[in-house]
Amino acid sequence: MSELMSLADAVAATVSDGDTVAMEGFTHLIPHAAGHEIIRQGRRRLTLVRMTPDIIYDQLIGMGCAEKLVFSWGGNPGVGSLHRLRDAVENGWPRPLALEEHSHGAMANAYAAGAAGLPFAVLRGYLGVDLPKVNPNIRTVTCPFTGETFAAVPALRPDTAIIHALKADRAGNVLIEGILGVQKEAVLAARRALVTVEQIVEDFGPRSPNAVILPSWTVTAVAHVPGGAHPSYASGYYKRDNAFYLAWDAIARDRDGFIAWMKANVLDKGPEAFAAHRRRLAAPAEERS
Amino acid sequence: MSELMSLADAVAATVSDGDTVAMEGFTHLIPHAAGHEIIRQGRRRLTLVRMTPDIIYDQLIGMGCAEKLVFSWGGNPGVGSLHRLRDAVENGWPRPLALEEHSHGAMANAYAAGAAGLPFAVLRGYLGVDLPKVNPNIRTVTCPFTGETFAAVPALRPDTAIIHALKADRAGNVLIEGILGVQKEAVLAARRALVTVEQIVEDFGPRSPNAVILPSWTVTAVAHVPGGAHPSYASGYYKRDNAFYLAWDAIARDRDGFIAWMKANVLDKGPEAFAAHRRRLAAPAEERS
Amino acid sequence: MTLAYTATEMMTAAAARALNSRDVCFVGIDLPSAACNLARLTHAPGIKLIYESGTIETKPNVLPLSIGDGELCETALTTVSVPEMFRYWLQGGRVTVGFLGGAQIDRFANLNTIVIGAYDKPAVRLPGSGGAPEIANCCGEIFITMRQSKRSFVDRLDFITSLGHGEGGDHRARLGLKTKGPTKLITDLCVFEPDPETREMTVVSIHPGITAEQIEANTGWPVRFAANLVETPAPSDLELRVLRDLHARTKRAHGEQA
Amino acid sequence: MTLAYTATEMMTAAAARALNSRDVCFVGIDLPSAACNLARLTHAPGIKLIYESGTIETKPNVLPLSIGDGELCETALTTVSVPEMFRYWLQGGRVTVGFLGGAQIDRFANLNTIVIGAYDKPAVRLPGSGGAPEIANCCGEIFITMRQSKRSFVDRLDFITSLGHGEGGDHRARLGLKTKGPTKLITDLCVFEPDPETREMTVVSIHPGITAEQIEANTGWPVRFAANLVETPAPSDLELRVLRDLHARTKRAHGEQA
Repeated sequence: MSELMSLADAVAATVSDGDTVAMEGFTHLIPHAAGHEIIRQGRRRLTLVRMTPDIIYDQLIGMGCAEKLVFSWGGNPGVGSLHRLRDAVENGWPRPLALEEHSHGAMANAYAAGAAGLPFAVLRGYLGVDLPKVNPNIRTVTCPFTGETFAAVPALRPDTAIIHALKADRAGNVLIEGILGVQKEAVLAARRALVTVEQIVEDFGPRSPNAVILPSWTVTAVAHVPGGAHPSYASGYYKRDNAFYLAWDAIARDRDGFIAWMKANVLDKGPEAFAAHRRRLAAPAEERS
Repeated sequence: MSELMSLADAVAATVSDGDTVAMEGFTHLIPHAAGHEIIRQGRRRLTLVRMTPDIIYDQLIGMGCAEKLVFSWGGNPGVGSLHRLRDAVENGWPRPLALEEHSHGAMANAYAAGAAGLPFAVLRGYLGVDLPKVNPNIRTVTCPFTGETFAAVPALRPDTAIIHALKADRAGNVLIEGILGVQKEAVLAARRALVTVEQIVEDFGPRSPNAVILPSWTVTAVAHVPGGAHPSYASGYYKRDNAFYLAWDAIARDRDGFIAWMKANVLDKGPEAFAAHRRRLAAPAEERS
Repeated sequence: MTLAYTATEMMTAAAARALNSRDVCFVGIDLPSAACNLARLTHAPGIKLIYESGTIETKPNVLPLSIGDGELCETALTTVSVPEMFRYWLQGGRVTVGFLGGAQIDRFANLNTIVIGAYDKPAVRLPGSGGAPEIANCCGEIFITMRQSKRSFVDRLDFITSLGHGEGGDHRARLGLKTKGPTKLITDLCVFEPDPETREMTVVSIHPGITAEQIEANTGWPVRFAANLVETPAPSDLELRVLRDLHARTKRAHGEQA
Repeated sequence: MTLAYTATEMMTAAAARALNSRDVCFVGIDLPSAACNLARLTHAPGIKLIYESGTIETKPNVLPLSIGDGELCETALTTVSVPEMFRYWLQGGRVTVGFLGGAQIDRFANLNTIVIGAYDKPAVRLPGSGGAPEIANCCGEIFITMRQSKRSFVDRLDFITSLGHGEGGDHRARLGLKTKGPTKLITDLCVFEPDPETREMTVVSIHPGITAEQIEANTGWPVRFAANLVETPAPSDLELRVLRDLHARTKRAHGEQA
């Protein structure tokens, strides 16, 4: 059964040095506040897993929290490169970063396999390309009926999955809505799960009988962090901070500027800072949610 | 793009002698009206696929439409045996019925594999049991990472999938809600799909952004058949006819009684007969739908 | 005073008592459904009930007549597709207790729900396996509820539909299974549990008024009795009241079919 | 009179014209998104747009800045999970046209979006593959949109991220693929299509005011020109008005980031 905790307690309870941590959210609901807390707690030697490492992992990598990245697309969406990620890969600063690189389809299938209790995922892909030459975790299986060969990748089974969701109820159940990404699979594939939420409600109330809900017994810790996805967005709560994604390019471009920004905006701040972003970018509730 | 047709035209357009046909609906939304229409059109040599062949397939088998059954549980839920299915298997009446027998997990995974464009499904199951000894389509694959062995079954790729749903809109999209079963996977795994619906609406209107919807371009034909799931139920429209499930045991017990009932209630009737069942068993709209 | 009760009520109460609030149960209809809801309405209010139709954390007010009654969906936390149920929830290892039963059982709690006689020339064709093979493989442990008779408690199964303890001993482990398999077999006469070594199902508790002779007379193999044999406590007045109210509500909702 | 237009508008219009109302498109952001929505708002109102964030049949009123903008979900028929998107919709063979681009392309339309230089000692580390490997394998056909330069149109890729026509000829078929692969390469200068035999990308249409010399000067391999070479029709006033209105709406909605 999930426990409602402060973000600091929740991260302390679920993330340790050397853990494999998957922080998911596909453009929508990226758990930035939890990423900041991991940085404040000074975690080290993490293996970071994420389909689309963007600003959240640029920050963790630039602050030296990670030793390995498992991913399928690393960039600042619509803007350009992640300078901290590139500095780590190209120059080993602040420390070398090992890469395990897949395609989106492989990552999505690997989370689904982890959630389904299988050690591997099978997919139609990787034909005629070079990734299998540089990633020994891309192998093949043969269909026992047709003899066709398919790509196989190991299931993702992170020590901890971290996601941001719209609502949790008093019982500790979590509701995800809108762009779902791989968050449900990441939580079900992980040993421990931390969920930050925009809102705690008494009860989810009237909803689709097929609403995407993570029962409290699949979640370790829930933390109430309004605005916790900023600069990503939370459908019906606040908009994506597109200006910040653009600004990040300059902030992260050189090491000193990056460190100074992280000190002022992460190390010297707490999760409550995110509430201001939510107010600033507040969106009208969506018709359909 | 799906076309709105009469049930007779829709069945004529999607089901031919010798086809492999999957009629799905897990207790909820079983497409009985479409089954009756297939019987009226005198289809033969069908391979019938269904996780839980119950009354709908007892009728098709008893009327001689089928030469093979692919299934995982065949009975009258909560009542007992399917007498027509047993008569075909035990005595070859009205004709022999070949069985390809799986578990629920294997069937569900086989539909999902078909929907996902894979020729086989992998699952953890069938360990230490006899089904693999009598079903050559239960084989194994070895995980290329752990060396563990898993069961593999062929994907289900029916010629035609037939389901009953709550609503279609004018554009031919189909909404499924409540107990979903394997209907979405069956439709996406099939070459052709026929959907009977309780209601045609202008637009689905306000709904969850993650509502379970089959786009019109995944469906071949839509037929408006109010009550078309009877004696199964349609959430928010009418209740399950539990009395009929009990009555079926006596109706189907002997061959003559069965034939007489089928003539009076199926051969000499049309889809409009189902509307009366819907009125009789009308349920108050569900709070949450 | 203590109310009189039926053998079915004794079975149901004995099964309910084996559950607790931390359990996530994969429930079948009929007796397992009654037992799980009895537990939920008495000593295990936190128990999570899952039915294979995809309903998660359902709290039915009346017992379902089918595995997919609307009541299960309407009172559930949420309802997922059947492929997701089997992949993420059952195979994903989220279920602590699964309930099974069958037409035949052997001393190692292997079950047959497929055929009496030869598979290709059946004397009696049974419904089939449903989800039993993967339930038996994937749930943390299995509770079996069956009425005893020599016809159903047999020396040798005609067909193995779901794995219990196989040939006994470490057979499950040798097959690579980490789950416990059948830990309780609850009948109308007694409760069996697997012997720690041989894994043969052994009588550990006899229901009030039942004799060892009756049990032997209704079992198709030489029955082993545990050294520390006890009497199953009779259903309490509370258990009987709650169970009978549940059945009464169910009858009112479903009419005579219930 | 005909409006003046930019090279980007020419590329966008040329890509839009290649789409029709029966297409189901797997759309990327930027130019492909503009082209697909231009087609939807002009000659292909029935076109179905899918973004990898899970949005199905989305009809955005403004262009998304990211693959997962709220606008895409709010205007979609429905939104599914990312694993379902890749399993049932892309791998399931439901997509007729996928759009790709990259940092490098070769004459057989293989693409590189992973690294310049050696993989383990990169000169430039690029973002990675995203869904490109399976998009290139699973979509009915692929349209590629890229600006031409010797830096990006290279004789030999540093790394093959997604398969075009491989080494040419029947290479895709030999790999067991039934999909067509890249059938159009639309640049700021011209349109390439694969040669029926060799599958080498061949110039079939040159944009107004562009010369063969300019194309050769910006291509890292000896360019082949089709026998029946034509001039690409300039963007029509309608295409330009609709496209500019779309960009104007997008700017109003997103401010200067658009």
